[in-house]
Amino acid sequence: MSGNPHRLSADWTGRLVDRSRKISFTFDDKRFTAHPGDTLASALLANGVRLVGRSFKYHRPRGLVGIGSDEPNALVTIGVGDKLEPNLRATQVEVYDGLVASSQNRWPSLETDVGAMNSALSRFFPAGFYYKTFMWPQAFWKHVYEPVIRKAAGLGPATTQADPDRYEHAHIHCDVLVVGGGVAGLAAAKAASETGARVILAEETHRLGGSCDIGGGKIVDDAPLEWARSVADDLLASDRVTVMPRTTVISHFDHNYVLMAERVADHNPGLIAAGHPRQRLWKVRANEIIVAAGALERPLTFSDNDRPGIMLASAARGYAKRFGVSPGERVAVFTNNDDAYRTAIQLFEAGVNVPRIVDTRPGPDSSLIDQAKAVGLRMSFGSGIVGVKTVEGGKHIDGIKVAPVRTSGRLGEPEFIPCDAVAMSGGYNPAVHLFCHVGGELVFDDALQSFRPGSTTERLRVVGAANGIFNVQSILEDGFQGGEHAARASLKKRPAKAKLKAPKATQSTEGPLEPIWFVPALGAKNEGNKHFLDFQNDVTAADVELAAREGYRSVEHVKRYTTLGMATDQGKTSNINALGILSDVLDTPIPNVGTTRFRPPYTPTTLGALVGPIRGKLFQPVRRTPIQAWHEVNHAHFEPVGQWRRPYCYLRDGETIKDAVSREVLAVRNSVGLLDASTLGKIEVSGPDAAKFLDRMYTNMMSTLKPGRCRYGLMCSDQGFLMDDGVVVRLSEDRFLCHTTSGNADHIASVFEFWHQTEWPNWKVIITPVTEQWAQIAVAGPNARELLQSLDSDLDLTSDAFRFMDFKSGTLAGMPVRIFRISFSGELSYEIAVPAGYGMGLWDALLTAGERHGVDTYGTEALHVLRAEKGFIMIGDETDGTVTPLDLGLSWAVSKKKADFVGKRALELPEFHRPDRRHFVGLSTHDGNTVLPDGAQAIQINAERTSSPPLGYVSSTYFSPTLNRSIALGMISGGRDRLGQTVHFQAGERMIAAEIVDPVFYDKDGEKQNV
Amino acid sequence: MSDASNTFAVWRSGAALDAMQMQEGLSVRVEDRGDIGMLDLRLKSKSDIDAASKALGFDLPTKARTSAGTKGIACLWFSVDQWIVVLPRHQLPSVLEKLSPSLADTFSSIVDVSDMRSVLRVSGSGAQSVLMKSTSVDVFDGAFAPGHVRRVSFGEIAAAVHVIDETSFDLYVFRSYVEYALDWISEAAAAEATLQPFSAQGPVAV
Amino acid sequence: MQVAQGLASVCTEVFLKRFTSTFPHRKSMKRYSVVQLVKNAASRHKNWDRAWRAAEPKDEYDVVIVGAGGHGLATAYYLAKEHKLTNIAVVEKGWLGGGNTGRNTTIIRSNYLQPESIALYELARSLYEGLSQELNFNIMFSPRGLLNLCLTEHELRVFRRITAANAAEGLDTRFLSPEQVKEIVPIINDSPDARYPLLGALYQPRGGTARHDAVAWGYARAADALGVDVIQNCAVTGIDVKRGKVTGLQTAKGPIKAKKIAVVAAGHTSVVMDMAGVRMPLESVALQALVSEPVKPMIDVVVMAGAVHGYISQSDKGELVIGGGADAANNYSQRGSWPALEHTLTALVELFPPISRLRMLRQWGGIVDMSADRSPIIGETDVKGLYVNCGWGTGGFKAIPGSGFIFADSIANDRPHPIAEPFGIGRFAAGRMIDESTAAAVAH
Amino acid sequence: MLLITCPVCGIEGDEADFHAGGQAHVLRPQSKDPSNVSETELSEYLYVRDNPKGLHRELWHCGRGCNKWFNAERDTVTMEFKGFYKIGEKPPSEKNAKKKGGTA
Ligand SMILES: Cc1cc2nc3c(=O)[nH]c(=O)nc-3n(C[C@H](O)[C@H](O)[C@H](O)COP(=O)(O)OP(=O)(O)OC[C@H]3O[C@@H](n4cnc5c(N)ncnc54)[C@H](O)[C@@H]3O)c2cc1C
Ligand SMILES: NC(=O)c1ccc[n+]([C@@H]2O[C@H](COP(=O)([O-])OP(=O)(O)OC[C@H]3O[C@@H](n4cnc5c(N)ncnc54)[C@H](O)[C@@H]3O)[C@@H](O)[C@H]2O)c1
Ligand SMILES: Cc1cc2nc3c(=O)[nH]c(=O)nc-3n(C[C@H](O)[C@H](O)[C@H](O)COP(=O)(O)O)c2cc1C
Ligand SMILES: [Zn+2]
Repeated sequence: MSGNPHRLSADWTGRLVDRSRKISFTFDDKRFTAHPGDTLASALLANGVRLVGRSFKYHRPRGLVGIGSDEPNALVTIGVGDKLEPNLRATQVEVYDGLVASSQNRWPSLETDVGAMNSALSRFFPAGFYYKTFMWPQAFWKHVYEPVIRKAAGLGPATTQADPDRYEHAHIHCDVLVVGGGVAGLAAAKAASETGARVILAEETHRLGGSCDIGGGKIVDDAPLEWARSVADDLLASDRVTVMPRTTVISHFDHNYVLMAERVADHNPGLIAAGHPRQRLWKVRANEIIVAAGALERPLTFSDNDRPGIMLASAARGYAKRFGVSPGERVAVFTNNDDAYRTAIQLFEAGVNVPRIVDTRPGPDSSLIDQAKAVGLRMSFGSGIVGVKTVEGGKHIDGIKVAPVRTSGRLGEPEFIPCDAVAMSGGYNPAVHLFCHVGGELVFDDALQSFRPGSTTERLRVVGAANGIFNVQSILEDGFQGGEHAARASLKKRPAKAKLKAPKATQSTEGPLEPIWFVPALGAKNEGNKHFLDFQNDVTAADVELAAREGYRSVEHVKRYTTLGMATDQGKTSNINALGILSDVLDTPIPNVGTTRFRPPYTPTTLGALVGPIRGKLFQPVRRTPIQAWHEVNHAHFEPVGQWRRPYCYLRDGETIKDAVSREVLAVRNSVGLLDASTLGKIEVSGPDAAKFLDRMYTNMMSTLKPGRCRYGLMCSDQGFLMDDGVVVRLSEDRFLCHTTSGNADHIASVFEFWHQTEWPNWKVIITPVTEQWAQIAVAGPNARELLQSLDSDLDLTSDAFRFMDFKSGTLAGMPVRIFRISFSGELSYEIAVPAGYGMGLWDALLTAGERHGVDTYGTEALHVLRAEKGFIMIGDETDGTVTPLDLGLSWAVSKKKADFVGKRALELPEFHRPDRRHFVGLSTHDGNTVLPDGAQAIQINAERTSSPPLGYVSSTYFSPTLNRSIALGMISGGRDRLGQTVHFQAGERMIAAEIVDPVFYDKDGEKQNV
Repeated sequence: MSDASNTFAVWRSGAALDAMQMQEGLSVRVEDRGDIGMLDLRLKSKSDIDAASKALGFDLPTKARTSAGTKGIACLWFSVDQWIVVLPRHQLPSVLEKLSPSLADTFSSIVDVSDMRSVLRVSGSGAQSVLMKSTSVDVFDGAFAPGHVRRVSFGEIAAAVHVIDETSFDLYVFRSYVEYALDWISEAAAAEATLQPFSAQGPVAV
Repeated sequence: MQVAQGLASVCTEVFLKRFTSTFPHRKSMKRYSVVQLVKNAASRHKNWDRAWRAAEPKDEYDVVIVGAGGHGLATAYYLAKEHKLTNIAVVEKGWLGGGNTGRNTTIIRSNYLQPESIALYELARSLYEGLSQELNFNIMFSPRGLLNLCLTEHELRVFRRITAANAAEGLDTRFLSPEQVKEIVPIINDSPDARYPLLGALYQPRGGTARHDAVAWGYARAADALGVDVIQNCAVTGIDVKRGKVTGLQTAKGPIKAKKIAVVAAGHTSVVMDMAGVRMPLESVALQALVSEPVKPMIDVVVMAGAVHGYISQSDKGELVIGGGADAANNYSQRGSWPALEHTLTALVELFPPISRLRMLRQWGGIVDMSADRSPIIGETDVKGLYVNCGWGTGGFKAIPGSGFIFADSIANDRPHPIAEPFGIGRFAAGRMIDESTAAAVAH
Repeated sequence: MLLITCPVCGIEGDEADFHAGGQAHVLRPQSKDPSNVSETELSEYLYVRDNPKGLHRELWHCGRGCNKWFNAERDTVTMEFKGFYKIGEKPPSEKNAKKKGGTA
């Protein structure tokens, strides 16, 4: 046979493919031809490729089972290099010219797979076998067993390159979201929009109509597809409706928040080149949701039911009708229900040989069966497939053995029926997944032998086959009613009697199905270990039985012990069959056995789409100060601080980071330096009760602060731990400006609001965060005053007029400024705030004016060194959420006069006054050239190294360029009482001795900052 | 204004924005509204609201998420006790001169926050689409009409949206985030990917 | 529609009849071994013992443990094994191991900061090393190494402090350079232009993972073999207290008398303790997680990135196992939710760009019990005979063997085990918090 | 993603636009009488929480709206909000209980 051996004759062109055009694709490096409209599955089938993959555990050869997103077997890898994408279902991949596909989970090739040995050894790998072995010797798990298992597991390969494609997020709201574009969904969308609602109709595939093209029957007087077409046209033309094809509703979350994944360009890479994203994640908030997701057909559980060529009956006729492809030349049908007769009839009409319909029911009777009889199809009732004959190591089937199954459970005489494919049907399961994501309760439907939706607290209803209704007339009515009711509920219209009428439909009536969870097989095959339930994960009936027998009796235990339903299809087709078996094993009805939990997403969803645009430069914003551009041009080496990126230091030619930091420190100590302090948090607190309020917020007394003065303040949590520090400025009688650390700016503002609104709501306080209004520049160093004095100003900067801790506002270099004479470096220092728009101007002006002093700019690391030399604490270094102001020797800043402040009561706990608490101290290494490592642990003098907790640790450590020796700060148990003692620190192999000293290393009397 | 206003201008229309305006293939145009002044107004009583309205010459919007204004001065509702007055920067002193005395000795607050935020005017056929990709608001809600003000999460940042007309809105972002906002918009405004839900659509296979 | 009553049940019976020895009541547990496996293969797996009995409650026990999660089962096991108590029950409202133990991302490490934590978690980690052999159940402890990525200067200092604190306790944790990190995880984004350039990592070579379900099952099976009754589908609905002392409990399967009661109910601890009138410093909230589809090996170690809130490892089956943050508000819903996961995924795709083209397979939540200082609470309460072990929050899987060991010791000996002592519930009133959240205090 | 309505400004939005503040109506004993707070009272206030499985009264902050804190009643199992109310107001369930009592 040449070309496409399984394409049907010209009358059956396949309604979705364009046979007049050809495109080509490769599968495992072999080139094939397809037609536009083909899926990879239909194209492979058309080309006679039956073997498309290997199973997870036993590497059994596998072919197509389904036709949609429930496909368990046909997983392929699409693309190469940075576009490589594993584990796609061939049934969903739309073929485009040049598509590159490969099979997975095989080595060296799909045809000859070494892993297939596992299949021969499958008896040694029952459910849970790995829990029982691989334990000896102890070290072997990590070094021998696990690496082998890991390599063997894992389906397809992942790319190692970054994803070149773009993804989007979009938000949308609607009155009614309809999930699924089958007859039920179309009816619901039509009714909802005609009732006046804004409607979204999302459909997973690229087309509307769902399975109505293979469901038979008539709507009004036409094929259901014609009705679907006309409704679709109306919906598409309406400006109240948005129809989204190739869009899977993946997740339903609380309060009708829904995620939908739209595959925008997967079917046509040209769209990406044209500027479209590859996929788009829709975030929907729907007032009402209608799930019309249809039903999923389940396989029958017979021995060797996983062989290539054995597929679901609805899929078999779907391939014929939609793609003009036959699953085989001789296709037997195996069923426990009437729907599969449609497959037999339609295949027969398409010219395919249907040698037998094997029906487990002893004497079924319905019009469909009559139709089948009428066209001359042969049936075996009360029979099952009791054996499958394969060739080429199980890659193709050659025929089936069919035998009557007697009421005793015994088999009658088997008959061999040659065939190369089997279409099987075990009935349908309503697609209840989305209904269950937010706690929807299921009920068991005896007629369907499946679960269907019960009650939910969400505004969500289920219609059509998803609701367990399979007859077209009833589906239409269910859809219309659901749509109208949902629309009325959303629009808050009165739930009057439904006005809209569903059109009349007819469909052959079906007889009842027979629940059959295990089809006996010939001889030894009855062990159940070839009766596959979960195809992808190779879980068999025997595994389920074994699990239950070993005590894993909860359905959730069975799932986890056997891995049933845990594969990429999440057991869409197989779970109910397993429940049936479990129910029999435990002798408990299925509803009591229950089902495992349904979880989002409905189908696996690309992480790229979930992340959307939030990557690369859009991943977590970088905040920029008004002076940021200057830092960038001037070789700042940055460090992330909160969302800011602050200069750590500025690198000059040939300098190391260390050099640069020391240069910057010395510039401040010897002349003058500039720091961009714009990131500091700034909060204005005003109102008649502002002072009273800040007395509560800070441990210090703020109400005694005079207007025009600054005070260093501490803030604790009510647990007593130090949370933040900063300078508070009293701008005027009833207006304060609170500075916070950069990383805490937003947090402290909201903490203020929280206390104000929830604890003291009647106090007259107004809190205005103004961080971004101001650029702030620290001018620090002995020449700071001179530098400022060289600029035009209306302010008297002389030391008597502008004292340490004074605040003044005025103009400087023609700019409106607020100047705070505060110091975090211990030098003469001013912090100058200007409206942010002037930030760069002021920076420039200061740089220019400072030229004659050799002004330098300094970054956060120099800032750290400078403050450490002065023994100032740094929030986050000296604090870690367990440290109190008392520990830090800051009790002078903890008011004893105030009756209450946040943290006061807790600070009175005896625990915080224990003499062995860790105190903030200086650490002076005996050898001044040795810098203590960050975080080094202090060990008791003379003591043997024991496991007893260390005395404390190094919290900050630097080489001080000013003092030309190392300095360190640390938290040492009872430290303040140990001044002068020596402690030791482990640094790698070395022990470093250091003396416990006062934390202030430089200018102990504070003369420098007071000049 | 002082000589430094130049510097101000230089920074405001930073390089990022120039690049943005030049970028081809976007469904929107983005302009920095430039030299505008902003006042953060906190009023706690009806009488103060009336006094402020009188001083400004129009009624402050008291309905949530609306705006009001006259002759270049707009007032955006931000909270039950907070408004942002937006005006040309050069008018700021004169407006303050009127406003401040009218609220003297009341429990209220006026803070000049002119430099705190950047205001971007986003306009063009893709404006609505940009909002859909950037915020969780219902842009098809009838309330989301010209004059509407809404604080939002815009991409990964906090912002406020002031709807100007069907195809444009002003975006208020803290100034440290403006580059991020521009980068975000240029990603969201890819012209080919403009979203137009709830309008007549092309064919979909059946 | 009526159901055709045909061959259904008969057919399965045929299948079931093949297995002659259904549900044997076992006297002594058969050890799992390769030999057993081969033997059983020969007999078509008809003779495997039950892993545990389907126990029903007796009238009275010396100790009743509430909650058959890892911690509860381990406690029972060590009570039986180390303290020779045999009249013990573990009562479980659902199926054993169905709580957080059965839904966690399985990270095991002991590189904590505070010495009290290090002692506890390292005891647990070291017990994990030999646990498969101890329990005769392969719990697949995989000390594949664990990286805490360092992405900010602040973290750099904190991690150095942890390295030193760990060294002081004799733990092997190291600080790695970005180059060393890249070598261990080649797909990591080490671009200097990254939003958070990689500064290195804290590395614990013997940190890793274990199979979550197997830990619960292994302890259950071993405890059962020592005579412990593991009673499933038996929710506790009341705790009887007389004169300040426990006397028994009310359950879905009737009243049970008990000399001591140990509540190990994770997210439900507040609810159960409330039955005895004890109020807890706990909040329950769903912690989110997800797995990707399985792929061939791409990440060989466990990676955590606190600064951007993401952590990831790859299971032996091939899924990427990804932990997200917790929901914003208290709940008992176990539902999957979105905001926390989106946040985590953006971080992980930024750190490991190639995972962008993989797909999320499933997401879920587990109700974790967050204590006020985020450290566990272990010990007796003000009600005599009422013990509690909870507050493990987002990180108690790694502690199971250690926690069970010291908790059993504390219960059996009526005094806190030295490692448990600092974790007593009294620490809150006293202000003696054990706080590991230094990284939360980022500031300048 | 919970859907929340702020009782202060009336905005309805995603949970992500709000900030959860934990249990509402927790009494801070210091605010009443700072000089007389026992260690037990202190730790009850600071650490102990109702943490109910069922109806929970909790604080939320309208972060992308009016910047005000407010209260809500929510079922922690089904996640349904039963009502939103301003700081200082009575929980709706209490009000309803009263109403019922009154009419009976
Ligand atoms: C998503 C997620 C990821 C995590 N990741 C990690 C990780 O990587 N590393 C780590 O170390 N930890 C992790 N943890 C935390 C860890 O899972 C838990 O701390 C640990 O499993 C707690 O064990 P447990 O035995 O205390 O609780 P559980 O395993 O939850 O067991 C408690 C049991 O009590 C039962 N119970 C409750 N109420 C009653 C009642 N009234 N009557 C009877 N029984 C009752 C429950 O049904 C449950 O089975 C994670 C948790 C989650 C949810
Ligand atoms: N036993 C039977 O006779 C039987 C059984 C099942 C179905 N049917 C036939 O099936 C049809 C049922 O109509 P229906 O409309 O209820 O179902 P349908 O199967 O026709 O349509 C469901 C649609 O929902 C889509 N869908 C499913 N999950 C989705 C998701 N998460 N997101 C987006 N889209 C999703 C599917 O792609 C499909 O197009 C009828 O034509 C009926 O005749 C018959
Ligand atoms: C480490 C780990 C790996 C998992 N791997 C899978 C998997 O491969 N397939 C799957 O369907 N679920 C997997 N899950 C998720 C479980 O199916 C389940 O969702 C989770 O344990 C929570 O239980 P629940 O969903 O029944 O509430 C995994 C869970 C964990 C903790
Ligand atoms: Zn509000």
